[in-house]
Amino acid sequence: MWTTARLVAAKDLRVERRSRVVVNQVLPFAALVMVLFAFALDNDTVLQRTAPGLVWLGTIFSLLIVVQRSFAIETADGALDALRVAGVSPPGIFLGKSIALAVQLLALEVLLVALALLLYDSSIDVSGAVLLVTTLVPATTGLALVGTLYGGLAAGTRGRETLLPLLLFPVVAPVLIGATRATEAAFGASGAATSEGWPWVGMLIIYAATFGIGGTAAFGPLLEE
Amino acid sequence: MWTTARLVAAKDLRVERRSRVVVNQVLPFAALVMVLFAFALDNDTVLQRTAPGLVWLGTIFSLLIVVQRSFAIETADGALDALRVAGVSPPGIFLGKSIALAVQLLALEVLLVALALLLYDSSIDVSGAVLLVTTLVPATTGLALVGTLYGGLAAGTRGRETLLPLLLFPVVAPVLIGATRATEAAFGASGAATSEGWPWVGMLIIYAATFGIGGTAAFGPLLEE
Amino acid sequence: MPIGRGTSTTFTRGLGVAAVVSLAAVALFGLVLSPPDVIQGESVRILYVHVGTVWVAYVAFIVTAVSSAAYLWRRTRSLVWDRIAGASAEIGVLFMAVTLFAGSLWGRLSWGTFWVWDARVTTTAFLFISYVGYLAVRDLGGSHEQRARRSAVVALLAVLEIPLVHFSVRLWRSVHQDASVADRTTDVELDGLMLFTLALSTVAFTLVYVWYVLHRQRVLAMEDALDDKGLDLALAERRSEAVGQKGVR
Amino acid sequence: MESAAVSTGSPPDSGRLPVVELDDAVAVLGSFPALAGVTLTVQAGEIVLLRGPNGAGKTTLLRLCAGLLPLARGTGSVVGCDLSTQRDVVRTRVGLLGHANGLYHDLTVRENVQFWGATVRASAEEVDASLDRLGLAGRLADVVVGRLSAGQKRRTALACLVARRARLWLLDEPHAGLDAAGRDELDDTLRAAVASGATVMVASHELERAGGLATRIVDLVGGHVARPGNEGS
Amino acid sequence: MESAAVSTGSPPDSGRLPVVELDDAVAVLGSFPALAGVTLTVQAGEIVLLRGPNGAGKTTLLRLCAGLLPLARGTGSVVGCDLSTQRDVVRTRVGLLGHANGLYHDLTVRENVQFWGATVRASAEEVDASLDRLGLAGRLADVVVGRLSAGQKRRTALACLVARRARLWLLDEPHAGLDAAGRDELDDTLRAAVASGATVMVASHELERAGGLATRIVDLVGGHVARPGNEGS
Ligand code: HEM
Ligand SMILES: Nc1ncnc2c1ncn2[C@@H]1O[C@H](COP(=O)(O)OP(=O)(O)OP(=O)(O)O)[C@@H](O)[C@H]1O
Ligand SMILES: Nc1ncnc2c1ncn2[C@@H]1O[C@H](COP(=O)(O)OP(=O)(O)OP(=O)(O)O)[C@@H](O)[C@H]1O
Ligand SMILES: [Mg+2]
Ligand SMILES: [Mg+2]
Repeated sequence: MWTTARLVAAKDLRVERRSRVVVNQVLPFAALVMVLFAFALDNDTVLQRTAPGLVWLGTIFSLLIVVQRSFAIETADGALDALRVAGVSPPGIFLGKSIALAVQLLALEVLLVALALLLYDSSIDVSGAVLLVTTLVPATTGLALVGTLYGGLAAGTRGRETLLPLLLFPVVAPVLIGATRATEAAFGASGAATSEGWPWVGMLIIYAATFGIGGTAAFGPLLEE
Repeated sequence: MWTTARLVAAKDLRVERRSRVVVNQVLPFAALVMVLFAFALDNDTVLQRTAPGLVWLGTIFSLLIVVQRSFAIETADGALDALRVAGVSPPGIFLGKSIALAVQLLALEVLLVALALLLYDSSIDVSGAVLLVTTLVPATTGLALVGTLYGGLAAGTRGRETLLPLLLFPVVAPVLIGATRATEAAFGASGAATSEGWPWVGMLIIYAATFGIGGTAAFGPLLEE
Repeated sequence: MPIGRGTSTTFTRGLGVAAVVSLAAVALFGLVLSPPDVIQGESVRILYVHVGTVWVAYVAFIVTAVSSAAYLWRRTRSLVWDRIAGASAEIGVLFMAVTLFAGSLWGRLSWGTFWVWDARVTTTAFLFISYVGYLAVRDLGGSHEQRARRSAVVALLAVLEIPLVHFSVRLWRSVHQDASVADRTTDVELDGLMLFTLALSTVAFTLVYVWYVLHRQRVLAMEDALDDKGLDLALAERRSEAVGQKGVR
Repeated sequence: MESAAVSTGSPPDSGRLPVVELDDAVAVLGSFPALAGVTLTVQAGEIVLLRGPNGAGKTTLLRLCAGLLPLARGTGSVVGCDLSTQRDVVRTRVGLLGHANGLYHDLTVRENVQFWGATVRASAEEVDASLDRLGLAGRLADVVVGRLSAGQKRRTALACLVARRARLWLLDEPHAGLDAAGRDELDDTLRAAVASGATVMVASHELERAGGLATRIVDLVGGHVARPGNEGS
Repeated sequence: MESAAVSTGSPPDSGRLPVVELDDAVAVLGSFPALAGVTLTVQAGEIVLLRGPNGAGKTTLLRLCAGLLPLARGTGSVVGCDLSTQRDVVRTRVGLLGHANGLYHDLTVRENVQFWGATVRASAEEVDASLDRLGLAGRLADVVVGRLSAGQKRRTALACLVARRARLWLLDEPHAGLDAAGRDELDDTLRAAVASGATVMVASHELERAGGLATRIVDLVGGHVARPGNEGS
């Protein structure tokens, strides 16, 4: 299973290194999202208060694109069928694609956070930074796992673009809330204290664990059809 | 030219009626965007102030998806090449696809406005409603035209998903500004008077006209490549 | 432009010298001779870089648009126009970056933050992004004509954003009136020497601009020529590819 | 040897100007010269079979003739229009069937053919005729293309081409996926097209099929013409 | 008559259990019964050619045998696993080449073959061997698949299949797009596969080619077997 996972992850990341779609497309997209938000809201105090929320909104929008891309690779030329008959263990595929996804998301979030600190001139202290990093890891993992799971679910069906946002957004709402609150604490936005952040991190970890286990079990049946 | 335009528009709309991608995918997506905003910003006064901006942000995000979809139809099975050799007049294609796009966008905006009034309990009076409607038309036309133009430019190329947001977002900024201001006036958000809206409508009309003419002229050379 | 010869001529050499000298002069006047501003204090010295570069960047983008139009117009169609457009846009983007940089430094000093969502600041950012996109379109690959046609269209649309930037202060009910007020007041209260320095910096940057465009456009011409050279080799290889071989081996 | 092509390639009645005339034409994909100097003349009414190993440049040649690729070197004219200056005109006069079918998968077979027919103002009868030619008149006419089998898709693509009534037909492996019946229908279609004044260039590996039909066989190798072929060879 | 298939269909040495055994199998696409009761038995070491008009159900049959489609009616087993209950196991033992190539267009030819090879822990030598088999060893091995010609893509897909070393090979029009040389290489490949104990089912319209290779020809029409065919027919 883990060999498969490594194999698939390596493949996805190599495809990305070749096509540079995430780097050249999703990153600018996410950046523009942030700028546009700021533009539409055009009010500093609001922006500072909402910066954390915007970071995670940006992430989730990008997640949508990255997941679609991640399965477009498989369905473009019928490779998914090939995978399904190749006897590759579905859990392996699931974990592999999740890993690749997580790596790409992480790069994205770092950029967004940086932008938020710069553009919305939020500020952050050491303990905040620690909290922020510990937030990013479980949040990203969770998003990557959910994304892969529902991406796989949607991939087979005809109106996949139809399904994906519908399925994904409601499910990631907890991450949005949890990560936002934690980040607010880290940024000290709207007067939140750093300590307030940790419970949320706990929640994110539980979330990630749940989908890690659930997804690994459920992905096989999903690929069936 | 206009016969071609009617032909292409009819084709695109029929494809949409069959596949229902915009209705089933983009509409819920846009709706979710609005809801997510409400989540991320959870603060009524802020929401009311920013509702107009959010409506148009939602529209512009959806525009991106709809444009990509509109040209995915053409490139999926190489139909674009077929069109190019079929001797169909490029201006015809441009206008046709723009019309189809505008129709779909309009449906979208109506939904978003409705949601804004509902979710962010903004309010609107008669004169405001009139202003709003007169805003929607030129704004939508402008967006559809720009979207088609850049969609066509990106369609052939490899990193098309890369390019589209990069090119599109800066250029639609004026619409974002103008439409937002006009809508604010219509909603009477942040104490703007309805009368303040009309100059912006004028600007939107100029914008649409510019891209209508420019695009019709430029689309040929673009497809030529 | 045949390959082998350098891209500089006596004229461009003279131009280069003039540019360097005038830049030195700007430094002298800007940093030493010109007085501090009543409102801005010493930080006003940033103005000379900030505004000088912006205006030259505007000029660069307009040149790009004009030569793009010249390319699209059948009668004057020639890749020379395309190369000028490309070169001009490149340095335009460079100057715009400087404007943004100097501006945000200035912002730190006078507004206390690097970035505010002032209309002009933001629209400037958009203008900048647009031309980054323009450059991206230029190296999409494909034939030279393809590159020229695509990018020309983008250039003609992107240039429309300049008036937007210029009038943004009025267009946009900004929450940061103070910024654009600052813009105006400093304008008004520039004393003679400051005005002169501003003019001087504008001239200096213009010289740099012309110098760069002349060189760059020639370099581009050589690159295109080089592509054709490479094609000759590739052609020979391709034609020999097949002889006596079966299948695609 | 290419120059020879012009002479040997042209049929007796060289009075009319040729439909396709390429002189040392070069076409570049990315940085790769997929066509490395092709010299070829095709007269009106010919059915030229392009033959050659995978990667020889058949597809590239057809796309060049369709005006979809710029001419990197050399000169060429198609249906009387210059390939360097009038590619937009060329495009309006040729019909191309590539490796891809160029169909709208959400529309039915009939709707697809109607759309392409409409681009040349074809009447409803003509549309039905082209459907009938490719044996799509029955139940299939109203099935959504996305659900069809590979061969049925190919037939639909051919029907669209027929409905478009081009002067120069460029077909890239039209046999791919067609069953025996479909191949006969294809042959009839091409004969009918030539009879009505069209000219045809076919790239194919089905030599047994296409060979019988072709008035001339041109061998492409490594991006150039290895054997221009003579009339009726 | 289907029931007859079982008897006539099975080769003399009916001792070993068959690789494919379908009894009145029905498969539904959407609401359309693309397979309407197929009864068929394939013994180990056979090369079965599936023949039939467009839309007959060849692709559907192959996908059913690959475990990609559920069995709507009837019973069936492939490589000893029941199609109703053990489709996941079936999938791990067959290799399928569909109408689509199933390649990653952003990776090079070699990278694609390596990936599929790695799924069965194939060594570097085996990967090179499969590249060589399909004549992809040279310059092409390091070209990005997206840039290849149609036939070169098809070759790559075949190389990936070879690298996967399946027990049952299911090929859907493998000849499509291949040049003469490629078709010879394909024949050699299939013979070698059978020699190494694999079983092959090929759907194809290239009867001249595939016919010579096949040990048995099965005619599909309208979703059922018209003629199960006998050994060596
Ligand atoms: C990142 C921040 C900034 C950006 C992107 C920016 C951008 C621009 C642009 C594009 C112009 C040219 C306007 C035109 O003539 O069309 C300009 C001019 C000017 N800017 Fe800035 N600016 C920034 C910050 C500042 C700051 C902090 C100040 C001073 C407090 C300032 C003072 C001026 C002045 C005095 C002019 C010339 C007068 C005028 O044309 O309005 N700018 N700036
Ligand atoms: N960017 C590139 N780099 C290297 N080689 C390339 C590139 N683009 C195309 N090629 C090569 O150019 C050739 C394209 O030839 P073309 O598609 O016309 O072949 P074909 O004769 O149609 O072959 P087939 O019979 O397989 O369809 C192929 O050999 C391909 O490998
Ligand atoms: N949803 C549907 N509605 C109607 N008919 C359908 C639907 N889905 C599939 N079909 C039909 O089912 C058949 C599928 O057959 P299949 O693809 O197996 O044909 P095939 O033998 O592979 O043909 P080819 O030789 O063209 O590849 C086709 O006739 C197709 O029209
Ligand atoms: Mg080809
Ligand atoms: Mg089939």
